[in-house]
Amino acid sequence: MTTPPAAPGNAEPVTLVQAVDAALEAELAADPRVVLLGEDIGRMGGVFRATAGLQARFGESRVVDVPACEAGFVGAAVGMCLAGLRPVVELQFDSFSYPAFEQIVCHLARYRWRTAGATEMPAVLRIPYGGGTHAPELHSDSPEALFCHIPGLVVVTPSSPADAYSMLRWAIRHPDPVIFMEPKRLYRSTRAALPADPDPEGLLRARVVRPGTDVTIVSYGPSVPTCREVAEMLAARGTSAEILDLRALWPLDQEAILASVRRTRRCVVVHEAARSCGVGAEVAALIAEHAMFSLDGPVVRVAGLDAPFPMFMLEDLYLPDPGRIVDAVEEALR
Amino acid sequence: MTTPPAAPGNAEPVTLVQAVDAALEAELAADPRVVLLGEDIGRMGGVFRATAGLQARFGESRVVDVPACEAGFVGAAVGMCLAGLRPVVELQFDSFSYPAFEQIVCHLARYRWRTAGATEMPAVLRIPYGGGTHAPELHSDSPEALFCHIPGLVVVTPSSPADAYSMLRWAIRHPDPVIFMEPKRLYRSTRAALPADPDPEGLLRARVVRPGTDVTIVSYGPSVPTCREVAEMLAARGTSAEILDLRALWPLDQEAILASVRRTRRCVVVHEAARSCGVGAEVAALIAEHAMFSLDGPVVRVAGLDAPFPMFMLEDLYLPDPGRIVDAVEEALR
Amino acid sequence: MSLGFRSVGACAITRRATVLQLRRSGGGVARHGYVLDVIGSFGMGSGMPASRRGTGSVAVRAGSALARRPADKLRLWKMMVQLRAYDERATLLQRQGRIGAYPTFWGEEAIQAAAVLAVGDADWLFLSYRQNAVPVLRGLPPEQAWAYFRGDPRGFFDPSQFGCAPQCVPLATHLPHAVGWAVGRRLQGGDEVALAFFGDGASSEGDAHEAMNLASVLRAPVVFLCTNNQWAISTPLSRQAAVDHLSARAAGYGMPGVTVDGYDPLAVLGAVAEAVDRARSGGGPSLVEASCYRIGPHATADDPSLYRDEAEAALWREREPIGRFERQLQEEGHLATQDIIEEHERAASAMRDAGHRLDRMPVPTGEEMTAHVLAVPPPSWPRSSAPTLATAEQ
Amino acid sequence: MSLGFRSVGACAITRRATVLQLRRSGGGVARHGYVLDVIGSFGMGSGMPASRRGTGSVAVRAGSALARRPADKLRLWKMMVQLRAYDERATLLQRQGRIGAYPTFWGEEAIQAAAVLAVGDADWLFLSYRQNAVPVLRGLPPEQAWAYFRGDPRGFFDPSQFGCAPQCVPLATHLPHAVGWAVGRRLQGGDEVALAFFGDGASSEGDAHEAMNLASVLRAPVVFLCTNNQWAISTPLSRQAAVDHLSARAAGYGMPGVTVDGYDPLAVLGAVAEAVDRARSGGGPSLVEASCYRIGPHATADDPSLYRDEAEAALWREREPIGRFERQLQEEGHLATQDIIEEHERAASAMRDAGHRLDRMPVPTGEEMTAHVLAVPPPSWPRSSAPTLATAEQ
Ligand SMILES: Cc1ncc(C[n+]2csc(CCOP(=O)(O)OP(=O)(O)O)c2C)c(N)n1
Ligand SMILES: Cc1ncc(C[n+]2csc(CCOP(=O)(O)OP(=O)(O)O)c2C)c(N)n1
Ligand SMILES: [Mg+2]
Ligand SMILES: [Mg+2]
Repeated sequence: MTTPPAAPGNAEPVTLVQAVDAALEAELAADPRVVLLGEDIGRMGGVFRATAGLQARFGESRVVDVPACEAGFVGAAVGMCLAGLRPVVELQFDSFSYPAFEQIVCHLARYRWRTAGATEMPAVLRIPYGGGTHAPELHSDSPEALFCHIPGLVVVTPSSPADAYSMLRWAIRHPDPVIFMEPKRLYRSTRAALPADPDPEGLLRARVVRPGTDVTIVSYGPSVPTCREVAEMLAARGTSAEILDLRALWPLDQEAILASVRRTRRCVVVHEAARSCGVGAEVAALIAEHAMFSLDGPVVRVAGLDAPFPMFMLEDLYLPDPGRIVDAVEEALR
Repeated sequence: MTTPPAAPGNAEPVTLVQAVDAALEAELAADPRVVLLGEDIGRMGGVFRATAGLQARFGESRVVDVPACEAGFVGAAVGMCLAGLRPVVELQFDSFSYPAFEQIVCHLARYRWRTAGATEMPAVLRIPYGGGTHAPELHSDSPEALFCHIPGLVVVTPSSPADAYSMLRWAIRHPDPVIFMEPKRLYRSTRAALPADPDPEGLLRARVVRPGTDVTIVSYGPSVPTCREVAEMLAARGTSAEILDLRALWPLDQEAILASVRRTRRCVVVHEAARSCGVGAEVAALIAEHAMFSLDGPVVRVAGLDAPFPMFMLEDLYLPDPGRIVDAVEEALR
Repeated sequence: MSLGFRSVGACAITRRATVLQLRRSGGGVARHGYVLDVIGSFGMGSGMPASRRGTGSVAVRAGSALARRPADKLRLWKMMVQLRAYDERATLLQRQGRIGAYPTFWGEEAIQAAAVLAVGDADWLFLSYRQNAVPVLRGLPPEQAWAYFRGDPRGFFDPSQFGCAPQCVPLATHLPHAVGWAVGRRLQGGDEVALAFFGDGASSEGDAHEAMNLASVLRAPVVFLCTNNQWAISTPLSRQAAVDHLSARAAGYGMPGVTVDGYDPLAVLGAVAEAVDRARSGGGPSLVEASCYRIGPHATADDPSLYRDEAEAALWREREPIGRFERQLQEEGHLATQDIIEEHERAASAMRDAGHRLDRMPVPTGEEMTAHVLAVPPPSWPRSSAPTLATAEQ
Repeated sequence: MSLGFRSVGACAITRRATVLQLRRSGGGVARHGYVLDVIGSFGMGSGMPASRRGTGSVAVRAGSALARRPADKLRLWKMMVQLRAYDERATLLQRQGRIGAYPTFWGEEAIQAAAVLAVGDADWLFLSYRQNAVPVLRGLPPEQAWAYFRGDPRGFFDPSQFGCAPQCVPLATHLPHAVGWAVGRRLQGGDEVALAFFGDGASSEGDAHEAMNLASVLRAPVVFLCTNNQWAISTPLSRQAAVDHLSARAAGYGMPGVTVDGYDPLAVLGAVAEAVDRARSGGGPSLVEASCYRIGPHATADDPSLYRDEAEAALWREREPIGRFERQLQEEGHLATQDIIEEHERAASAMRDAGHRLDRMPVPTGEEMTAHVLAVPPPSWPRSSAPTLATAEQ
């Protein structure tokens, strides 16, 4: 009924949200145990069209529209895992993961442990997150650090269509619960060809987006393109910045982070989530514990404010922008 | 019907949970807008007896037993704030804050902001937390870092009866929402006299539990007595440890932390919550950003595992114990 | 400029078996329009699945029993016209890029206006996003309501000034607020009632249940008003609940539940007024379901043709409440055609002016991101100098 | 050693007006004990507040209609005796400090045993903490169930081995699991049914609502079995809900709801079996409420005298299901006094042996804290060498 999702290996470049759709389609086709659950994901194809065409192809019992009850359907996904399925749940927006928080923390994250490994929870929770889309209140949150603090969850986020495709396919096949944070600001910002043959091993490793020698800028998801932009600006001024895209927020690719900062001896961490106890704090703490004496400058964080994500007229002031990142790099280089 | 709560200024030493009861009683008596809400807080006086005797004295409409609906009654507390009351909510155990998470994040923390400052949310959520009590599954969590990551909340935790009393009275009078984390392991571990005249200004500042010169051990809540024990052990070996009790987890007393570590040049952070993106990460990140070059050793974190709080036969292995803390201090001193 | 209203001239109701069944009351010329079938009777009727049996217990109210004084009727009508003008202007502002995505409530004016009229001045209203114009009925300048949709914190207002909680984005989460507010007022000796709007989609959320149960246990003076417009974005009622009428939930809380025709302002007014009276006099909470159909898209960004037959929506559009109420008022001799035209023009022009004022509102500053988060900001924050933004004053 | 049972010898029921009203069926000697009053009749009766009106629509089932084959009855009785022996041994183990706090279910054996008998072997049971012995009825060694209360991860088991989800600590949160499991099995071509236990306290949680609504929309084969024992720790039913019978909630989901006497095993069996049949044959979910009274404390650490009149509990203790069922089986000629004594002794001694095996279980190692958290632990974790702890084998 809608634009057919891009096929894997198709040379046609696709957007990040189309890559999500294509990954879902590929896994639905590959494994009858894969089931999608979510509000408005069926006929409508999701508010972002990330599931466009899937119910038409796979039917109402594999692409399941659910009532507005996030705890209920995340809980149902836990039950589906018990029944041997591999549910992929769409939470419509970042903030609508909060009503499902108890189910995520108490069950999704602990069921394997609670059954001494006898039960797998191969569910994926897809959460479109972050700001920059002129969205209403509570549609621009970045809750990823909350999930990183919850033992038993894997938390990942792509920053490109190719990664979105490969990482989502990987996540659906992964035996542990994966919180799959989708940077909604990047849903339609660029197009790229989908990888024919994604490397499953590498997907939990940080990716060097751009190599550099003077400073390491650690980031992920929606801030990665901004950091790349900053790297260009810095290059013009003669500073060589290495951009590291974490991809996995839990577990962190500690080796990659430490290796890079030991080389560049400077580090800036960039994300749009609130600063306190964010992923940036964990990266800085990792460095403070294991690489402090390799550094020639402070670890500087560029983050959202410790204030609610603002009404959208102000969001550009809230989001880490090139200016703030450049300032931070200067601070780190001092 | 039960033991009368200790009166303020009473020389009789009381336990931490009695101090909570006394603080609630004092505020209920002082301000008719103070209302208590919670499961089993009335006749029974709460599962920990933290509200013993209060319904008998203040009646059923000020000490309100509620059905088992954490989102519902935390939401009701938000509504009570709108009506000009000052609700104090007991969440029976740490993990039972999770069902109220959406209400806390979306409303309690944001209502003042959402009404451009016209509305105050002077609610207190009392959350008994942490392990070490041989409790059933999901009765030993330490979710404080989650709340520190949520803009709009003040997060505090006492580590002694005197602080519990003063800080709770302060929290109830504070105009912003306060997450009041009560270290349940310490509820009955010691007794102390209640301060006649608590200093409201100092309560958001870190407290030097024991001054020292060789290493700063930053901790809070249930781990503070363990750290004090460690300090004795270290003193016997000739190492002088300064113990800092944070008291406020958000906002952090940045000045106190930085001043202490700049002096001792070594730092260990101790808490029992999971390590990743915990309060320890924030403390370490603060140091990595502002005091890195004052340090002569890595910032070492002693924390819970990134694993669910274990079944209680294993909890002593999970909890930061003197041995692990001493090891960390040695690491920091290397 | 169009007159800004799309009242339906002829009473061209086709009897249809879809989503919500309406029929003429008494078989003659409809006075107050349409009353819902007694639910038990069509619940048991032809072709209804067995699972629908549960709805038999739902009480039903006939709109015709609830005539009011002409002055009240005219007031009600004017409020509806004002809401319509606001909604149509807002939709236009969105199309012109002057505000962001906007959730139209076109067709739900009867429910909103009647509810506001049914409560007292000191009673509070708890709103979902789709009741964003309700504070305007209580004095909030329309441009301030629109500022919200422009992503401007000046859209925030002081709830106590208008007796309206701010529109609530996470579904059903404001229902516990209504309960707490009502209990809180009672504790302070007040006799105020809280009225909380929510939708059919919101009814599936845990918070809706917890709030209704908590209210019933505490006998809180709350009216739960469900706008059952049959759709939650793309999700039809049949995928939201296994009952046709959400008022069937009331019995499970030991509270009265009633379903009324949401396009009949007097029916809504009567049901809500009765529930408000009961709440105020200590009779506890009630659930009123106003059945209707979401005639417009979910919001301006939504394309309903992706998921529903827009011909169905078109049929429902003919049943919209304003034209029907005007016909009725004309038949009763309270209103002339000229009055109708003038009132719509007056309302439309007031909204046009408000739109101009919106354009002249200054851009907010970055300070406002942190200014009002905490009464006592931490020492590390820059102190804000911005004053409270209670209302937009130009 | 006591025989380990406290069956009540004489049928000394006093008619009382408190919490749950019971009366003799037919006025003569009770055969199957007691049936609940038709709820509508006492709901409307003397002194009931108006808010209770809503309960009039609750269906009622008479236990007497549900006689079964003698073999089934004896099996049911033996299961109840086994549960009693487990529960009393567990209470003893707790007093002796061999396990930690323990939530006794003394008096709820009829509900648990009947439910297990009513489902098929492939059906799954979703449990709250108070059904901790239910997996034992399906083969879990009692010492493994107790290991859980000793704080030993060896108390964890493989759900698929026993068709039982692990006991769930956060109230009502396992109800959505039952729905997802049932839908998932159906999707894979199975015809299994999920049966989920929950309490009157749990019924107030949002998850209970979301699960029941979701199940009804998806027509999931789920039986929601509410043990309404009138207490949630110290909170009486009157403070938990404004209805006397939680089965009144069913109508709001378009599902059948029924209340049975939870002390009458055949009544529970009949109601649950009917609901299971309906679920299996595509008729969707049901809500069965088993009314009873929490005779014991909430858990061993609880002192109910703080919040309730224990004389009331003592009266209910006389109505406990095992003695009553034994009397009935004796009257029907299926059981002799000697059989009763022997069965209780056998069960008690099996549990005593299990207690000894518990004492011999090795202490768990620290590795088990991380061993089973993730199938793919991060590289920074020490790989665990511990095998899966599916069952405790000694
Ligand atoms: C907790 C939560 N989950 C999901 C959403 C996304 N969402 C916005 S509107 C909507 C549908 C609501 O439908 P209904 O309650 O019937 O109100 P209506 O839009 O018809 O006025 C959904 C699912 C939300 N706002 N909050
Ligand atoms: C979400 C949640 N909130 C609170 C608790 C604490 N709690 C444990 S048992 C209980 C009462 C439950 O009563 P009920 O559902 O009637 O079950 P019963 O104990 O009578 O078997 C409460 C409030 C909990 N376990 N989970
Ligand atoms: Mg709707
Ligand atoms: Mg109970």
